[in-house]
Amino acid sequence: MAGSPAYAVDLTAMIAATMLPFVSFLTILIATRGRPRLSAGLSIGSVTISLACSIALLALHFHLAAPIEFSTRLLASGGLDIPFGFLLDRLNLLMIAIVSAICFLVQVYSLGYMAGDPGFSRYYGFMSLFTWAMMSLALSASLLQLYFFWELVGLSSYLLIGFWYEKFSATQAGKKAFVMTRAGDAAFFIGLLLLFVHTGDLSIAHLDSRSALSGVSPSFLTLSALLIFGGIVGKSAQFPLMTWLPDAMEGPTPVSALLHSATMVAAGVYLFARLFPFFSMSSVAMTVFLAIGTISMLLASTMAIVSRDIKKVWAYSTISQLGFMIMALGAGGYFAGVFHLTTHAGFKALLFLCSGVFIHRYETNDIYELSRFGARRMVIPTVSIVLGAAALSGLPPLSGYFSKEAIMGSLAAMHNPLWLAAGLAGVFLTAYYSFRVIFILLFPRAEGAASPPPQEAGITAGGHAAHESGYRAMAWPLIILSAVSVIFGFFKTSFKDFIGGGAAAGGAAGMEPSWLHIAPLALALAGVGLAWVEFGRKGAKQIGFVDRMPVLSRLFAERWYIDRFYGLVVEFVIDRGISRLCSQNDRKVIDGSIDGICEGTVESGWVVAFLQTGMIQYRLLAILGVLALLLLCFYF
Amino acid sequence: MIAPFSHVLVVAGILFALGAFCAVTRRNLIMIVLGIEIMLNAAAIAFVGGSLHLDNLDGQTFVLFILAVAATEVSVGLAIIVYAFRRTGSFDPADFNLLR
Amino acid sequence: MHMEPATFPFLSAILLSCVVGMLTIMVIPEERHVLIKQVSIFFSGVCLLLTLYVFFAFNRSLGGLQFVEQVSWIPTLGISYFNAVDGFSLPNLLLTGIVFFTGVLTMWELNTRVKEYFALYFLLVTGVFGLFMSMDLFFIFVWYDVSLFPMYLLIAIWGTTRKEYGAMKLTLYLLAGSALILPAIIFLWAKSGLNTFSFVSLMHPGMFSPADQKFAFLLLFLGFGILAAVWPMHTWSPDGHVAAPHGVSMVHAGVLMKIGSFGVLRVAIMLCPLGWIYWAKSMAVLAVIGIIYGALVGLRQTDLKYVIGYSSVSHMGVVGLGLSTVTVAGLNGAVFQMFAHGIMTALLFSSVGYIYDRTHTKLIPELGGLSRIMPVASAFFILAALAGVGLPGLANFWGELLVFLAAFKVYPLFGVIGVVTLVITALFMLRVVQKTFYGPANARFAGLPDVSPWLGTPRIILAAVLLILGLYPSLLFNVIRTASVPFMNGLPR
Amino acid sequence: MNWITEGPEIFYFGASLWFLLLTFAAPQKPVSNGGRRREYLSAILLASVGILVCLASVRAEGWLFIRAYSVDLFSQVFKTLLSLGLFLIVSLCGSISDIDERRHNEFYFLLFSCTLALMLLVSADHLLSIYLSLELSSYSLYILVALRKRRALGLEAGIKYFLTGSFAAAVMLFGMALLYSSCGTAYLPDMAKVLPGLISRPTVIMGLLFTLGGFFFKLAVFPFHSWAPDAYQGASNQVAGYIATASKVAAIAVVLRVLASAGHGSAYLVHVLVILSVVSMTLGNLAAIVQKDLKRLLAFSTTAHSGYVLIALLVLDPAGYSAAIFYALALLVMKFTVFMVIVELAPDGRNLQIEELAGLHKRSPIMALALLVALFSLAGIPPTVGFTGKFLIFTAAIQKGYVALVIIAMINVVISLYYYLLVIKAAYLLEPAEALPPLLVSFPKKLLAGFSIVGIVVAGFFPYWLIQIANAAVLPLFGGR
Repeated sequence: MAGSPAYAVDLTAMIAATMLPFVSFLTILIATRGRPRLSAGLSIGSVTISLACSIALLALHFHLAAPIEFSTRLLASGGLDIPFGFLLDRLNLLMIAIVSAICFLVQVYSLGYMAGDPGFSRYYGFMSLFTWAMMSLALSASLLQLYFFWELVGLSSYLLIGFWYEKFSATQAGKKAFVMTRAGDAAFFIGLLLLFVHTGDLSIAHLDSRSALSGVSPSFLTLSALLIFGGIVGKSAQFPLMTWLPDAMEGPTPVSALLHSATMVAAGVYLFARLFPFFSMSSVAMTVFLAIGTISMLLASTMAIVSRDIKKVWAYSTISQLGFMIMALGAGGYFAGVFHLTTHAGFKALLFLCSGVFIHRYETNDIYELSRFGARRMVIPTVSIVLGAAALSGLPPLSGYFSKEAIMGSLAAMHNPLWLAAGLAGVFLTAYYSFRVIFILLFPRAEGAASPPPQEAGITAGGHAAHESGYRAMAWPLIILSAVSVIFGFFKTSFKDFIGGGAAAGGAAGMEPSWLHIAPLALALAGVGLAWVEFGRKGAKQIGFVDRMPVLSRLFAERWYIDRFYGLVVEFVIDRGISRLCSQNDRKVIDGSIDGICEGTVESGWVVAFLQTGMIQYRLLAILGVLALLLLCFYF
Repeated sequence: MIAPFSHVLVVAGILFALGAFCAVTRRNLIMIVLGIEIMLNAAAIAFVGGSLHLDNLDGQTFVLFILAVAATEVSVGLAIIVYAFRRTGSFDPADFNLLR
Repeated sequence: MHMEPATFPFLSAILLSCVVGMLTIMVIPEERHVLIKQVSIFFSGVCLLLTLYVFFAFNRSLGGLQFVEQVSWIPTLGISYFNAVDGFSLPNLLLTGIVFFTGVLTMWELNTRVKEYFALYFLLVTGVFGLFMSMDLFFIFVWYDVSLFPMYLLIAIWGTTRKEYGAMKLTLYLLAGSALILPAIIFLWAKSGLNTFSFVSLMHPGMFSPADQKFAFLLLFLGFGILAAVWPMHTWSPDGHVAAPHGVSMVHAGVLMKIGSFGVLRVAIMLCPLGWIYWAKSMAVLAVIGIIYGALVGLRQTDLKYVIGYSSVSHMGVVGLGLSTVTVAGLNGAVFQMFAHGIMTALLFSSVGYIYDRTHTKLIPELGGLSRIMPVASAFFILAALAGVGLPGLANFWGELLVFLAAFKVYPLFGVIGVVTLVITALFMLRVVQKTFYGPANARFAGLPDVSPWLGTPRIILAAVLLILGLYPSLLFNVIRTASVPFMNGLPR
Repeated sequence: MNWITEGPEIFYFGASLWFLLLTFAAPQKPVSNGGRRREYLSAILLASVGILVCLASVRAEGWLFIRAYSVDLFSQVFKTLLSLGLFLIVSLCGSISDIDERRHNEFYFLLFSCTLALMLLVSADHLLSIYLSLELSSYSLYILVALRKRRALGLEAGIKYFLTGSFAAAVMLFGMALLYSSCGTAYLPDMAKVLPGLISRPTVIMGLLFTLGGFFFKLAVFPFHSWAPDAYQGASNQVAGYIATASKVAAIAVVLRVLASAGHGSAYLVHVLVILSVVSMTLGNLAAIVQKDLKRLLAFSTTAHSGYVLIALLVLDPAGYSAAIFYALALLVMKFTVFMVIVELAPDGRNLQIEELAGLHKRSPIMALALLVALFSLAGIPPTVGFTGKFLIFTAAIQKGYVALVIIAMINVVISLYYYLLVIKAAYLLEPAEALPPLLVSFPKKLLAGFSIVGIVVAGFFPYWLIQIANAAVLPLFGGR
């Protein structure tokens, strides 16, 4: 198929979109570390080309009928044939567009945010690494290739979270993120190998065709689906591997916006969507996924209610929204899940970037402090953050409203009304916690008088100027993303056509009862209202209802003690338990016995040597004795 | 009457054992040498007996040489032992324990 | 088996350049350090170039034995000087060339007893090269021992922590291994009745009875297994790593441990395939214990080199698991993993060496914040640690992938355990990285120079190899396959 | 009769006579340095000519004394080795300060006559000639040991050596009497014909065992080894070197000859040899671990090496015997090299403690290297002659099915490596308490050391020529005539 010119164009575009960031990554790390401006230029240049290629591909193949696959054999070793290539269908056309667009915006934004950081070049190097890995992940033709880049995405996440490596908490968070996602990935890897061993082919197109797996036993299918889902749980920070994501907020804010909200964590959901036909072959697995999505969504929402750290609120909200997506997909709502993925990428990136502006300016993450410092005076971010929060809460006419509605639609199609109830509760909580933040930010309740913008004196003139120019670089992405959040929802229908045509399995959608249009909206409004009562209105004490219940608030603040539990497991079971046991065994038993044998040999040497020092006649006796013994042997 | 060869061997064996006993038990260097001489003589008896038994002269030749060698042995041995006695004043084998 | 005679004795030329290098070093006066080092670099460079030539000139479509050189040595016992490379030995040969060269470069700053060091180092490597290219059991044993005994002096004289203990332990352990190998080799020779030690003549299915194969395989596996740090015969390896000077640690972990696994493959498996099949399950159990045990013990170590040492135990367990699967994929993965692990540990030790030479400590609690002080030097270590974690894009991933894949087919449970251990490996590797390189810069080490391009050369080479193979593994797999596929096809079932 | 056949014996007889005459002519007062030098030069000249004579007669064949004495390739090869051993040891006697100056002529006389006796021994084909030459060599050695200037050590060693030796000789003699009377002959070739039929008789077994005991004494095999540590420690360094090299070579030869004639067909004898071999090497190696005195350590290692040699002998076939011959050569070279280093390091003739080796690598790199190579060779590490010798022994043993025995031997090799490494550690690792001056090694000694190193390595790596000689030398024992 490589002959026709159209394919050649596609291939070139895809290679350019994926490989250029890699080239820039290598160049930055090897050659241009000492020149921050050049590095940033390289990185942004490459991501611009990626974006252009992605959009070109999207435009070219907007009415793509059948997936296009390019593959070459990367590795063939007896009995094992690992193809490597590109798969192009509507889903990943969409994905690469989202990824490259947000990468582009965030990298531009970072010009301002990261200005003056000593690791500026390194930052852009890692950003390029991420872009490469994420774009390649989206375009992967086989599950193994996807895993390959899946891990690399994890690597860039590790490096970027721990970017400020002199901060202990940052490095700790990076390590935690890597290890926890790795735990999920181990399951993914096992599932992948299992699948390979039984089917002999990991090509995504192959796995998604029902005919290919018809001969495989259902229980096996369920098992491998569950294992692969383990990877999704890790990457998308679902229950029970959810706690790394809030910690990951230790990284620079643009990183949180890019990796830990819009794209990388969405890779899990993307994988779900990618293998949707495969997963949907096992109804048991789908139910499990649905349950996990629901649990994560609710738990994370409760955590978000009590957090004072603005980034952490958005982080919890990310988990919760990802939970929504998983729920949607688990309920068979392919379109709803992917649609929410898209809209969420936009408004969540927006939220983070806005918060980043505040944090960059006031150097604190605490909502109350930000509010007291007068964050609301920065107009563009404030407007944008309100828009973003509204989109997150699912208020019309913003994009979030449409995608939430779609999700509720697919949940409603389930037999068990419990899922829908949980979803609706989630909608309420989402609206509540997002507007809690907004109202706190908008209506400062200073203990004293309105405090002046702080630290004005502390910032030198040059630094201030840098902030100002940086502010402009940071503002544009906000405006673009806000616009997207506002407009995108109206393209629901065409989006549905685009996506729905792309996937073979549409899932259940359609017969939605009319009250479904109203219920989510009503609940979202109720959430906003409660937030208004507690935080917004004049005289409100800005104490949430949960805060009045110490037990509950403690439980939520401690993240339901999940983290504590893992800490204990790692410390007591692994570190002080098995690992210590093994070390002791190594030193005492194995080394001990070897050393013991050696010492015994030397000791016996002393004995033997001592026997040689006696009187001469003992030796004569020994000669006689041994001869006599040997002769005796003869008679036996 | 002619003693059977096995009796000769038994006598030689007993003599050998006596010599060995002497060499092993007596705490005097000279007596050890004497014990060894007795062992040599036991061998000589066995040789003579064998020679007669087989009607072969090799055994007799052996005895002649054993006598000569035994004489050499005594001279070399006594030379060393006496020299040692002059230095240490002792014939007790237990006193020679420098080497360890 | 196809045999392609050599037009020019390249393999002997490799050995000869080592020996000539050693002799040249021995005649240079001790005081002329720089000259000695330059000569060492020259001769090791020649070796590297020759191995590279052999590697790329190896005909991948033909396979079999190539560059064959054979000279009768002791005809009465059927011993011949028989050198050749096949798909199994070629990667190891290249590995030796690379580690040898980079090991010489790493020791550029040595200034005590330089002459003796490099002379012994060359002798050591001569043995390693010889072992990988030899096709005669007698010579395999000779080279095996030649590559071991310089270790004692190298560690005991130039080493660091508990060096005499480590050196003695290592030497005795490994010689104990050879105590099992030599009888087994002679046993095979005697049982064949052909009066030949030639590997090619002995490697015929049905040459040895099943009972003989089981017996000989056990001896050979235990003997070579000691060198491959098979659990529970592994404790010499961390102690030895820690005690050895950096260049020697590189060769030791990078190449010497491969001799063990290579010996298991070449001698034990290829000559006693029935024994292999019989013992495979036990091998797998030991290997899996090694994988998880190494990682768990590594978790508690506070000495950088101990950490690497125990991670090596774990990684060599992966090799062992691959060898025990009795599949093509397993063999391929194991040989690939040998190569990848060799390069990776060489890189780790080389980096630790640089750091130790500056800070004079390799205790993790005393270090910290090195990334701020020497970012490039740290980056190399971190890269290697990531390779050790099995990150895609770096060479180790492919080896582990194939091994676990093969293990899943044969021993699903062991495969699961192996994969789960990757998480623990990640935990302890990243912990080390965090504690050593991250955090606020340590005032004690402020002002220490970062690695200069010249001193960084060995690490650049090693890192580049890791990366190239991580992205283009076929470079190696194409070679390994030429040996593994025919071998497995010829296996009696 | 062709004179060349007995050339070596006649030559060495003449040489010892020459020194005997010199003892009468020697002045009674202490001689000047020149006098000592002259004796040394004449000794080394005679010893080197002796090698040539042996080489010239290497192809000779013949009999003497109504076949009690046979000259064949086997004996001639061993004679060449013995002459080589003597030459090497004499070359170490340049500054022999541990023997009274007035006794130098006697010293050389005894050395040459002992060599003569050993040469007779390797050719002896009759129990009587074996006995006589054995005793002759033993008496020379007793006196050589006792001749040391450090009298307390020398005399004690002499007494112990003498008593154990005479005791063993008496045992051997009794055994010979039993053998003779059972077989009806004292010719080894004739005994070889009768013995297989009689081998299960108690008297024959007893006789064989006792007879071998005498040879095992020479070889320092358990339980006849107990003199070795004391004799090595008590004798002067050169004499200890002589016992360790030339005397061992001859002992291997005579055991070989006797076993080749007598050993076939007795499983019991093989078992005894297996037991003795295992116990010898284990015991020797264990005891050597804890020694502080280098010579005493070497004595115990000698016992261990005798254990290895016994493995070669007990397979009772040509491959084993030729391996034993090869190993004899290997032992000669290796042990000599170590003693050369000892002599160089202790010019005043004292006993060398292991820790005194400290700093050797700095004081004299070539001597340190020679010691290193020799010890690794003793430990059996390739590519040295010691390894090749062990390899030949093990191939012979495994071909006969003694796999377990070989594994035990290999484990012993590992144990032995431990104490060799301790010595190497002392030479290469330890630094002396106070700085010692560099060792002044004369050029000939350097040359000798160089030759030893090259010899050990080359003979180990290119052994084929030597193996062929060893194979050829074995042939006469198996009806080569």
